[in-house]
Amino acid sequence: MLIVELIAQGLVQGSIYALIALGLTLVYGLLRILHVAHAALFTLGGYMGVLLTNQTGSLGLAMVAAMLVAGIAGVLMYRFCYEPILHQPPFVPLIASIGLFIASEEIYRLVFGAYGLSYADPPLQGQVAIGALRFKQAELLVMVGGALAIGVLALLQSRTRLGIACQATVTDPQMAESFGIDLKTVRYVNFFVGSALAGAAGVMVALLNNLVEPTMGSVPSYKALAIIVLGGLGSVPGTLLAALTLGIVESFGTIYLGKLLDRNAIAFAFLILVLMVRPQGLFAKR
Amino acid sequence: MLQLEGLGCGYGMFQAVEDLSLELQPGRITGLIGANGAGKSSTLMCIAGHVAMTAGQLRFEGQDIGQLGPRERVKRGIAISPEGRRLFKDLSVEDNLKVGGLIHPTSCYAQDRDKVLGLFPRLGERLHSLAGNLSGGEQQMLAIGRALMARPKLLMIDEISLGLMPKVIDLCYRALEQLRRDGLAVLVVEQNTDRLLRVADDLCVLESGRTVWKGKAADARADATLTARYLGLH
Amino acid sequence: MEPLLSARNVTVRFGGVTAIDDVSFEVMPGELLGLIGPNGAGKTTMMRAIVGIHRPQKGSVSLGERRLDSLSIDARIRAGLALSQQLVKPFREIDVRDNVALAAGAAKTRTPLQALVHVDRRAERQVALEALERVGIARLAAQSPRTQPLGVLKRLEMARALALKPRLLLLDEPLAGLNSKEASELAQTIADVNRQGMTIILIEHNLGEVMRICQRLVVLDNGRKIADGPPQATMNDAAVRAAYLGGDADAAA
Amino acid sequence: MEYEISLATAVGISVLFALSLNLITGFCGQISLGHAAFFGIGAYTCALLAKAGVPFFATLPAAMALPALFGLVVGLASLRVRADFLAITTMGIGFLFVGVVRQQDALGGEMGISAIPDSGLSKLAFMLLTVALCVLTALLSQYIRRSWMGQVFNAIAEDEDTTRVMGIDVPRFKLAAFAIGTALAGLAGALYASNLKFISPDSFGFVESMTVLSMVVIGGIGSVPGVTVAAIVLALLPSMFTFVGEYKLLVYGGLLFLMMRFSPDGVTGALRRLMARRRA
Amino acid sequence: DVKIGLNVPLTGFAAADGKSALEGAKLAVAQANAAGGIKGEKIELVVYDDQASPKEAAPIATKLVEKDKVVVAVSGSYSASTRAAAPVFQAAKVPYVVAYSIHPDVTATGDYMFRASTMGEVQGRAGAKLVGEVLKKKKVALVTLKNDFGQALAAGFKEGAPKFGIQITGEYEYGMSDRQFGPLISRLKADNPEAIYASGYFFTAGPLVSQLRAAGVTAPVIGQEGYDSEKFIEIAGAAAEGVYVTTSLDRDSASPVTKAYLADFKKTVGSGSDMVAASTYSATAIAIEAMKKAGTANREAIRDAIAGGTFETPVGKLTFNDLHEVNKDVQVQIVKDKAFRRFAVVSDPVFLAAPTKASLKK
Ligand SMILES: Nc1ncnc2c1ncn2[C@@H]1O[C@H](COP(=O)(O)OP(=O)(O)OP(=O)(O)O)[C@@H](O)[C@H]1O
Ligand SMILES: Nc1ncnc2c1ncn2[C@@H]1O[C@H](COP(=O)(O)OP(=O)(O)OP(=O)(O)O)[C@@H](O)[C@H]1O
Ligand SMILES: [Mg+2]
Ligand SMILES: [Mg+2]
Repeated sequence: MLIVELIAQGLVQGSIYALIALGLTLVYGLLRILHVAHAALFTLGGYMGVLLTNQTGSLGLAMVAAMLVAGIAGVLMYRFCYEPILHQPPFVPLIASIGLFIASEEIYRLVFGAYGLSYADPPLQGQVAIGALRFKQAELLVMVGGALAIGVLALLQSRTRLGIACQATVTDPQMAESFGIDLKTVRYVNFFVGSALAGAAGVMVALLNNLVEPTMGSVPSYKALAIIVLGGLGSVPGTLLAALTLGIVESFGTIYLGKLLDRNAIAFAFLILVLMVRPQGLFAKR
Repeated sequence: MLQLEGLGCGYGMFQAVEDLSLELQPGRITGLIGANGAGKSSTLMCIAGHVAMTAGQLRFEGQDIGQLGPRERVKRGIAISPEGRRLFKDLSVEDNLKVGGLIHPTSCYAQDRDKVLGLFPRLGERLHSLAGNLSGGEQQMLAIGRALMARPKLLMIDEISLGLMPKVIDLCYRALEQLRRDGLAVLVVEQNTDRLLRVADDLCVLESGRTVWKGKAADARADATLTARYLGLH
Repeated sequence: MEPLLSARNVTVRFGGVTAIDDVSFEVMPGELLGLIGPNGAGKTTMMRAIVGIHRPQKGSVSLGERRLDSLSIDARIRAGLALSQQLVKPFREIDVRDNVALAAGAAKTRTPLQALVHVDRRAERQVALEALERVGIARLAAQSPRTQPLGVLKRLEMARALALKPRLLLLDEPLAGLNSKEASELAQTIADVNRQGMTIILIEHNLGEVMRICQRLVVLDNGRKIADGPPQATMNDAAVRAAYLGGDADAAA
Repeated sequence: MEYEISLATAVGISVLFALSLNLITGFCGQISLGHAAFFGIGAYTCALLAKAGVPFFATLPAAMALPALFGLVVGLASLRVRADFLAITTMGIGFLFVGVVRQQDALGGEMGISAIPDSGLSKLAFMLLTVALCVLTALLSQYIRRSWMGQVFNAIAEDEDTTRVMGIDVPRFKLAAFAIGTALAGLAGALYASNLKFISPDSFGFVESMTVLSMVVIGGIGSVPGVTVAAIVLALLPSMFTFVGEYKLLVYGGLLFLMMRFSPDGVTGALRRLMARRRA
Repeated sequence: DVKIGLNVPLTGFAAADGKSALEGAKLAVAQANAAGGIKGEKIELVVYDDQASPKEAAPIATKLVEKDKVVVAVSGSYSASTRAAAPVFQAAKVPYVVAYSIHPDVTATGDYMFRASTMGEVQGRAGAKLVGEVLKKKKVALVTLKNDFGQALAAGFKEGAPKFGIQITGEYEYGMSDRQFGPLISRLKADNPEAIYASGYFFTAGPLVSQLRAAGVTAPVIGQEGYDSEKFIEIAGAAAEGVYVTTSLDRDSASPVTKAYLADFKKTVGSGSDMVAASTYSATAIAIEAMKKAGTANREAIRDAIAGGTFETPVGKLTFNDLHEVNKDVQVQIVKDKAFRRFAVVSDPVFLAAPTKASLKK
């Protein structure tokens, strides 16, 4: 029984990781940037979700708006922050991204206050019983939403010409252009979709915790990096599986290894262990 | 079809090609030769829109295309098989071909692909391998095949026979002759001048970015100084 | 006489593809061996298996008395192999001469400690200049490889291999990208190097030059060895002609 | 004057730490996002030994040897992973270090170690020692650069595969870079512990790793003077910016970003461009 | 001017508490200045942001001592940073009054250190007394925040538990950055405890309590001063009702000092005061009062004035023992109708005695 519950809890956590990591995978897959500031968009989504729900009373509306805002912010971030330094060695965008992330955490603190925000009347807090398991409605939303978003994306990526076009821009953007691929559009679309998903994850986490804080992005941002590596870099289904696996590993780890390692360390210990056995990641294509 | 007038191009301060005038016509194969560093690849990349044009004019089917980006150029019918092949290494052979045909409707794909595979059966056996894992020659075939997928009106091939075995070189040249019959304009860079002169209609010789000889390929062989100095023939 | 290099029953598979299938051959000291075959026959793979970039699933490779199979790439190079690759990869941050000098400094870069205590590199630069001279690009010694055209880079690659002073030199399509005049010059250089005592394996599609300078040919097709013998006789072999030569066979030969 | 001495000591420790990473990332091209872990191992070694009664100078060799040992292990592990995984793997090492130390009561756990015995040196002498070690490290770095080892590091940074084909034992050289770099990081950590007299796991986390990497990148990958200057500036930045009060991190983050955005090759690059313009 | 140094976390994860602390200190200084300062001299508060990080705190302390030359210093920060700053102040013989950091090392550093609140262990023992004696629950699950705050509380609770016949069914730890407690709660539920003693700050406790209730756990939750913020009630919402909190601020206090403080705070800052603000206010006020008594020239005299004085503060009447710890009652508040209300006062001069130099030696 405990085991089943732990697995269920792991899946909830894993779904959130998946939503966040997905955007990172898209960006990494496309531009090879370690986009730490992605987590800032996750936080932004959370704030938008809470503010708009409190204003309008409609979670659905807030969710759509949060995704839009995060998506647009992501595109702007790409356009003004990354595009000019794309041809630089990888740690240049990494440091820029970290600078951006630190600064944005502070901006949230200054704009929305240090104490964080909560839903005035948190929606989706009702209980649903599935067998002997009890879930919050919000938890179910997280799992279903995560699976759906990723399923659709995976299909898009592997089955459509746009997906192939995206991958072509990775190896040789110049040649991709020479075969009629519009680099700008491809990159904007990717940033928009990835960031919007992070925004959605932010709203959902806010639902689970009823709290958004300026620093809520820091833990997921680094863990999401671990996840995209586990998932084999750039593969959408790999990312989903890796995120869920990590969620479950953490769920058991906090209970059974908690005395040895803290939660972050468990995730990274798992990552390093996996890489030693499978240097190409858990679910890499090759 | 394509007119270059006083074309100049280069990298930053460095001028790779100067004052190049050339006319490429449908149904004709033009050869571009010259020693290492003469500026052949730069010319091709400039026509494709990747190297900055610093002087002159570029007209395709009567329209000035000098200001267009590479995307517009391929849509108008200019395709390139570049130096170094520059395949999409992490995509399969099939996906590379798909990208080649991206500007055309999906319905054209199967037909175009079969044409390419007919030309290079070896690629058919490797359809699902990653392009980066192909052998040198296979990569060259794929690069040419990918350019063909764009259904170009003007096809540019850099170092066409590089890394190919004699049998495949023959195949390639025979394919060029077929393309010529289909009315394409073809611009070929080739080190094996001897082989090139047997199919080319026109020839242009570059040295250090300047045109040193231009004319009918048939006349080139007759020109003794040319053969001795630039064509590297014995 | 003992062979310098012997490859025995080498098999290399990539997933489902068998790139080399049970191939054995030997190279005698002082020999210039041509390794030819259609595109995708497995020549490059064979070369890389000898150097250790690919690990054969089966078979073994020895250099003289020494079994190479358990050695890492760099250990094999230090044991006396040198490779000039099909795809050229110079170090772009240093000039042409220092690219070669780095290879010439093999004795000083054997271990980190040795590398740490040595600073002087005049001797290596001298060796580098000589190697560049040999392949005909000494005048470009101070240039950055970044902007050099392919033809120059091909020769740079070969100069680096020469500077290692190997017992066995492996050349993968060194003539590709050169015009006929340059190709024959470089082929002559290869022949000269060989005459001075260097053992060489040459992969090349330029059959004219191969026939001119090689003493023996090994032909691969589809991962298998289909012929092994003196150039003229091998080229007359029906199977080889069918696999390798197009309508142009006679012109090339 | 007193305050300036304390500041100079802190800055010196940062410079030493940054130079140690510069050896690994700047020279050998191996990106490390977990370098603070080695700084931490050095600090903990020094602190625990000092508490056990070992005199300060005797703790230093151990505080270098132990991180170097761990550095070798991490180096060995990192040899196995693909190049673009290395960043995340080393980042994981950083988290692992903090995560493990936190849970070990023997290492002071979450609470850290306080009341670390004094080095026995006066403030001024300690500062001079720190500065002297910085200068030595800078000289060593410059020497390595010029030696054959520096050549090989450059080659590895640019293209590992080709370096191997030239007969160079790439793994050993990488390990050497890790060992030297982590040993020096450990030395910096020991100075840190004995200067502050209090350490806790939080001081060796991801943020510290990133700060030191920023120093290297902003200084201009591989440039010893550049990295030194960047380390000095970035170490002073927080105290220079106390007047911005609660905007401190905003300014810091913003500067990191702007620096990378407008001068990606760091201070060295910016200077070079400035010189070029003046000459032109 | 007379300078008082203050280290607070204005940025980073603890920024929320830092902000409260700063407001408290500012209020104390403003009131003192309005009342004429110290013998006519104005008081200036020199504030630095320590991000609650020891790495930042030590240089800040050095700067306060060596550059700003403050007469006394106040910590409005967490234990980690306060512990790192303490040796610097001690070495420079600058009296350092610590508001709410609870680690024993602080006062153990030396004779210039003072703590204006109860140590973590003491509060933990008070928690045990509350659970065992007042609430009469015997099977308790321990949920501990893994930092010095949480661990000190847990240690105190475990120390006191046997005395009240409390059996600890299980101890669970979590990290400062955790907000998702699913696995922990699943496991805890299996123990079926009668009460849950859970340490944390409002930003961890809010999600923890709400997730506990959502998972169907109805056992009462006992928190500590870390919970003591209106924000806790906002985050946990309905789940906050009935949560007990051991703290130093009694919002229903009859003491005129406390009442006046609560009113003044509300007036100047706009929101209600929490424990952090009240403690930092108190610590600052103690420093000011000591300076009034001993003058500002002689730090030794100021130290003695603090050590020997009795101070009426919003968190109670404080005197310092030989270890410079205070003995005071522990307030128990309960959340009722979205507000903290007095529930009980735990007082036991022996059992809740602060450690002394003698007890520390043992
Ligand atoms: N990216 C670049 N930046 C600067 N200069 C370049 C660049 N690419 C090429 N060049 C220079 O431009 C000149 C022309 O080069 P190009 O590649 O066009 O020659 P090529 O005729 O194709 O030679 P090859 O036969 O060797 O391929 C050369 O001198 C080369 O050094
Ligand atoms: N890493 C790899 N993964 C999968 N397949 C590979 C890999 N490397 C080579 N191959 C396949 O093995 C076969 C032999 O390749 P190889 O490069 O050895 O051919 P080659 O004889 O050198 O041909 P060419 O003359 O065209 O250079 C090819 O079909 C190629 O696609
Ligand atoms: Mg070229
Ligand atoms: Mg090959």
